[in-house]
Amino acid sequence: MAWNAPVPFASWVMLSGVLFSIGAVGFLIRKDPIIMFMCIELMLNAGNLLFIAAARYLGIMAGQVFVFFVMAVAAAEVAVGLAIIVAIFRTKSTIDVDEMSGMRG
Amino acid sequence: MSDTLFTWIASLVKAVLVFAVLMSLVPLLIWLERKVVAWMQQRIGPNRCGPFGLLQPMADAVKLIIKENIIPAGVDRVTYYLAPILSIVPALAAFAVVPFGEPVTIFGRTVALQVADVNIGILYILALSSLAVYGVTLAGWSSNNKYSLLGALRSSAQMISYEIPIGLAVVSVVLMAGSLSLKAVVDLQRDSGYWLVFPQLISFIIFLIASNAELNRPPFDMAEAESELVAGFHTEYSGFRFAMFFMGEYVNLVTVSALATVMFLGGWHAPFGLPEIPIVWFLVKIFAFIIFYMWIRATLPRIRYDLLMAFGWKVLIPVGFLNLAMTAVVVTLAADRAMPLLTAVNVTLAVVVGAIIKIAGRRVERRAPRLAPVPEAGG
Amino acid sequence: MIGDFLWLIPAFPLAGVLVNGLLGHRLPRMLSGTVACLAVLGSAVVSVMGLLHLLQTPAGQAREIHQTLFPWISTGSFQTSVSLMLDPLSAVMACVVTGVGFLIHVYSTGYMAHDPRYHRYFTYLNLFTFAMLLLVLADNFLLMFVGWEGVGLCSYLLIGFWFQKPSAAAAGKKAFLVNRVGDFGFLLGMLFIFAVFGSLDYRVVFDKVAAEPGAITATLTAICLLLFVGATGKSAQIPLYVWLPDAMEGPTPVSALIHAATMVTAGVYMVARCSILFVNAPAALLVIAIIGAATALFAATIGLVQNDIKRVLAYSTVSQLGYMFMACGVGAFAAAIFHLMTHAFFKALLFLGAGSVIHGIHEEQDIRRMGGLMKWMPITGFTFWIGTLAIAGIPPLSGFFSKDEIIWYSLAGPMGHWAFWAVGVVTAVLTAFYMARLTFKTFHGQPRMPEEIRSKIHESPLSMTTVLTALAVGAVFAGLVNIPEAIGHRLHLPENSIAAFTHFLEPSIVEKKEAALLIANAAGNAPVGFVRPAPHVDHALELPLMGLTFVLALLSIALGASWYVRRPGTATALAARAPALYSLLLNKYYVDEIYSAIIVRPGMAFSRFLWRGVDVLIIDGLVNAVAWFFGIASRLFRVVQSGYVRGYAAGMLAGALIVIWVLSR
Amino acid sequence: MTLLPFIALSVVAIAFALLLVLNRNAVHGALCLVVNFAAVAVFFLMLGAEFIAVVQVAVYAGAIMVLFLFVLMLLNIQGQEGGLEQKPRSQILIAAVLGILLLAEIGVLAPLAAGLGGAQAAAVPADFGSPRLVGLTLFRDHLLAFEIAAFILLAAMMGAVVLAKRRLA
Repeated sequence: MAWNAPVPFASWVMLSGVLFSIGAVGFLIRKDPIIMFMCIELMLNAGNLLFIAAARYLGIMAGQVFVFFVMAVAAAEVAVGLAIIVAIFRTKSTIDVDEMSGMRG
Repeated sequence: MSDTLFTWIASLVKAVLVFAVLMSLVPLLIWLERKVVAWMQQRIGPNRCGPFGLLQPMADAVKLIIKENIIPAGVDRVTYYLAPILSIVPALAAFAVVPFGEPVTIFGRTVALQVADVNIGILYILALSSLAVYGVTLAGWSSNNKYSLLGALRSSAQMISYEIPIGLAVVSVVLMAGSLSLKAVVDLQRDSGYWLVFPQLISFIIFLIASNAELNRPPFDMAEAESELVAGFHTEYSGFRFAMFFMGEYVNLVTVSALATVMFLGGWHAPFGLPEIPIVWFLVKIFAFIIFYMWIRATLPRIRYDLLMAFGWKVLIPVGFLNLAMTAVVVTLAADRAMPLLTAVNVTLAVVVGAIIKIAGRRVERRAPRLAPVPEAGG
Repeated sequence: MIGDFLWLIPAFPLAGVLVNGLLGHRLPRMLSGTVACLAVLGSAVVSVMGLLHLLQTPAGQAREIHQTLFPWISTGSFQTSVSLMLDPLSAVMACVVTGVGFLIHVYSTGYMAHDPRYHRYFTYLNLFTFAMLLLVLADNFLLMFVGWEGVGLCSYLLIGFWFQKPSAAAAGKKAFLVNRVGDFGFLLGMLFIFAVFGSLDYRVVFDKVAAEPGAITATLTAICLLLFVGATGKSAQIPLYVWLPDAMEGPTPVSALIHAATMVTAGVYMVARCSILFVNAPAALLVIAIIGAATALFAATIGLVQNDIKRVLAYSTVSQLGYMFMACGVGAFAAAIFHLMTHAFFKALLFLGAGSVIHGIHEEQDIRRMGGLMKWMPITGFTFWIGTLAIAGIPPLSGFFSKDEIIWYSLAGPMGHWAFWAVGVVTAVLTAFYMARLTFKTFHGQPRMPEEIRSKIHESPLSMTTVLTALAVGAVFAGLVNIPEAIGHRLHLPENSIAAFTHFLEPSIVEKKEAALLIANAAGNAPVGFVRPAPHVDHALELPLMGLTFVLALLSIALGASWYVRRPGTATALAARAPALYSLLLNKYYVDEIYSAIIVRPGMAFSRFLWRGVDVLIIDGLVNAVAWFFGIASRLFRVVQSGYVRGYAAGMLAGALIVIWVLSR
Repeated sequence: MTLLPFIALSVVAIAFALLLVLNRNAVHGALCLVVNFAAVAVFFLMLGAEFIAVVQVAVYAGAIMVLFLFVLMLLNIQGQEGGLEQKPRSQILIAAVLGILLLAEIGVLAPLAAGLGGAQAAAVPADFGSPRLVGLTLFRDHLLAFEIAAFILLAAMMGAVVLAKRRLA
């Protein structure tokens, strides 16, 4: 395979899948909610990458617009999520997720 | 020589040239700032080293480079090393899309006087300016010093906040130009005969204020407020790393001035029908801006932090949105007459607001009892 | 070219709203009032320019200016733009709204001078003007609806302007709710129009109807009736008129502007605007005529015995609006608009006069405690008399021409009938009488107010009296634009000055001969057979009938003079002789009580049933049952619910893996 | 879009993603993620999505990650967590099994994606991915979704303000 051969679509799927898997596993093994949050962002990004790749390979703009929306929702999610983490830290003085297992604060 | 190769070489040459010019501007600007501020404060400024003290920055540079590089205990090494670099790179990279002259012909080929004319130039600059915050933030955090951390926190909140008004101001300009390319903005100003500072006066003022905050310059230099935070985010830095923060700051100053010139003052074109001289006019305008920023620094006292945030969110952003809405309406409804219409509206508004501020200020003065004179601070 | 500046008409008041609304509390009073007045003056000037432009357009050319500002909604088959239209009808309306509106703004600067929320008042007033102009100038139903809702909102805000008074707050709420009922009808009508015609643009809809008259009578009748429901709400017709008398809780200039001169005429304007729809649905026209006539008579009788100066005028407004709808109903749309215009002048005059009286004798509104005010307030009294004579139909004041045109067409119009004529005449007589009663009791006879007030009574400031004078001039001369043919021909006036107003309106409104034809055509297809062709009435009758109304009106004024000035006890004695009738009228036929009994109370009872019976027993019971079930179930599943986020995440990922595996097979 | 830069960048992206997961220090983790995002932005450029690429840098790297850093500094928690923590060892086991399964599934399914009709890049106009085209698609075909996104952002903003208010504690 030549180094300047075009990239097949399957490679993009693989790359995106690997990134997603790393994010997912990271979410499962870390205890710091902020890092777990970053893992979610990583997974979202993997999804975005697949969207963009599909948009390019199918020649449809919609994929890029979807990514736009994913970013908007991610921004919203981060804002609220971090605010929640800050609030929890204020009441519990810890942000270990395993400590946050009660149903009430 | 093939076209591709030529383009590559031209780009490389341009990039190196721009880098060299920017880097050599820094000592000049440091000297200029010290001189200008000194004059404004009725002092003389550096005058020992070389003619008019011109060699003073050189001496300072040598001093900084040969000084011992202190790394305090307990710093986070990777980020501590990375921070100065991160503060200078975005500033340099942003300059890549700033056009500084009409395309010229070399060896029968047209070369744009711009490192890269990408059609999303303005967005690119916004993206890079949003990266600039990392330098300050990481420097503050990695130093393991509470003053540095406070400075970094202040600075990251401030820079995120003030990016929004900048974006709003820039988007208004983009609306007028109908393109995200900076070259198109300059062309628009040439073709219409209007410098955008008039139809976009509000944007211009917002840009001036907010960019001052983005640059972390007085009166918005909360990140390094000496009287409160020792020296803020770079308290623990010394030697060449310290110098890099300085360089980043001044390169940023040039970039912002260049951006303001391109977007609002007609870029490299001559005013009032004066003869066009390549690049010279561009430099003149940039220096006008730079000296203006220095003037602000010499004149205005530092503002309180909560007031700074309140001003950004409660004044600049709403006004920016209103201006954006107005521009959008005018551009949509009367595209061909947008320039004169917006000019009329903006200039009228400026006069009215100016008058109101004048009158209100006088009234406040009359009402408020005179405060006892504050004792002079030392130094 | 005026067509490019059409947007200025609504833009001026909007700018006023922005200035006063955003900066008003910082501006000095003088400035905020001046800004509001100038804004309306600006749009008045542009409106008049537009009107002049239309007048100068030769008869052959289209007297219509369109300006599309921007596309508004464009989704699939539904396209609407924000676009304005100036044709004779909307030009007349715009001039009335901005002209009378400007005078009332000026008056308000005096009347509201001491109000603490001065700038907010002017914000609302300008917002109202903006919404009304949008309503009038819109060239599609949707934009009109925006204006329609806008005036409703402003009406609510202004009626409840003194919200610290519970009665004012309640009146505002009532107006809003009653209007909502009407608006719902209008909205349904609009949806129907879109469903049938696939568009909401006037041009498209009207052209489609005009292209094949009589093609879709049944649906059209439904549409027209629904639109009319909207009109009854906004224009205070039976059965939705109840809010208007209560609306007098607002500041008096508001009553004059909104509840006499402009907003309440929106319904009439809308019916006239859609005249082409209505003439193709004669059954709907008949309903309008009947309701209009009934409202006119009904409200006039209530007006006979009310004692609150503004309330009398309010019922008079309802009655006059009834006249206008009767005119629409019999097919004389131009006459309705003509009366709308003259009415705007004299009713605004009367209301502002009443405001001046209230202002002058320190917030007294009961005419039983007035009397003899002519001595103290000569300008107010004089102009009030002009208004009274105008509304009573005394020639050559404006009311005479417009009212007699309606009465004549109620007999001779395409849908005319002697019953309508009789109602018209009786109402005219009643109108003359109660107005005479009001005027005599207020300005003549013995002063009946307490001694200590007498010394403080004063004529109103210049800003108010000037406006009264200006409106009085209008009330005197406005009728001359439409001299009826019977008089015109008798006096040998030049041909182009006779019925000029009607001819001017012809491009916007179905002309009456054509209307007669269309109605007859539609009646042939009508599912219900009660519509008959226009009656044949001899034109020679017109002058004698006019004379009859005039003489009767004069007589009732004289009767008023004798009852309330010469022998002040007569009326009381009369009331004592028929106490049942008197209290029936005084209590406005107990309509509010009836509504309360048949709509509000059952509604409350039904709600209580829903609450106690359905909600508490059935729904809550179900919910509790479900909760009980899950209580049991959760005891089983509690093991899984560990509270460890990462455990859940692992479960989610495992589930996702299974789903992907299943889907990919 | 050739294989060499693709593989080089892929290595960078994957390496920094792994660093994020395995790193002890949250701030370093955030920086790794920024590098990962930058790599993805370059991927976007390679895929002709220049507008999205710039937005990726401005929004993710410039705003979201700065927010993360801000919160990390604000809380400034040190050494509470120790990288791959020991406590529930079973959790790591489960994660490893699930991760491997996920990778396996993707590995099996990815080649099938070629069958979807997009094995090779489609021919696209020169302005594919330009701000103009993104804007047109956004405001013409997805206007409603755009408005809803605006509402979501507004709601999130208000939620964040309410949550972060000191009174809550």
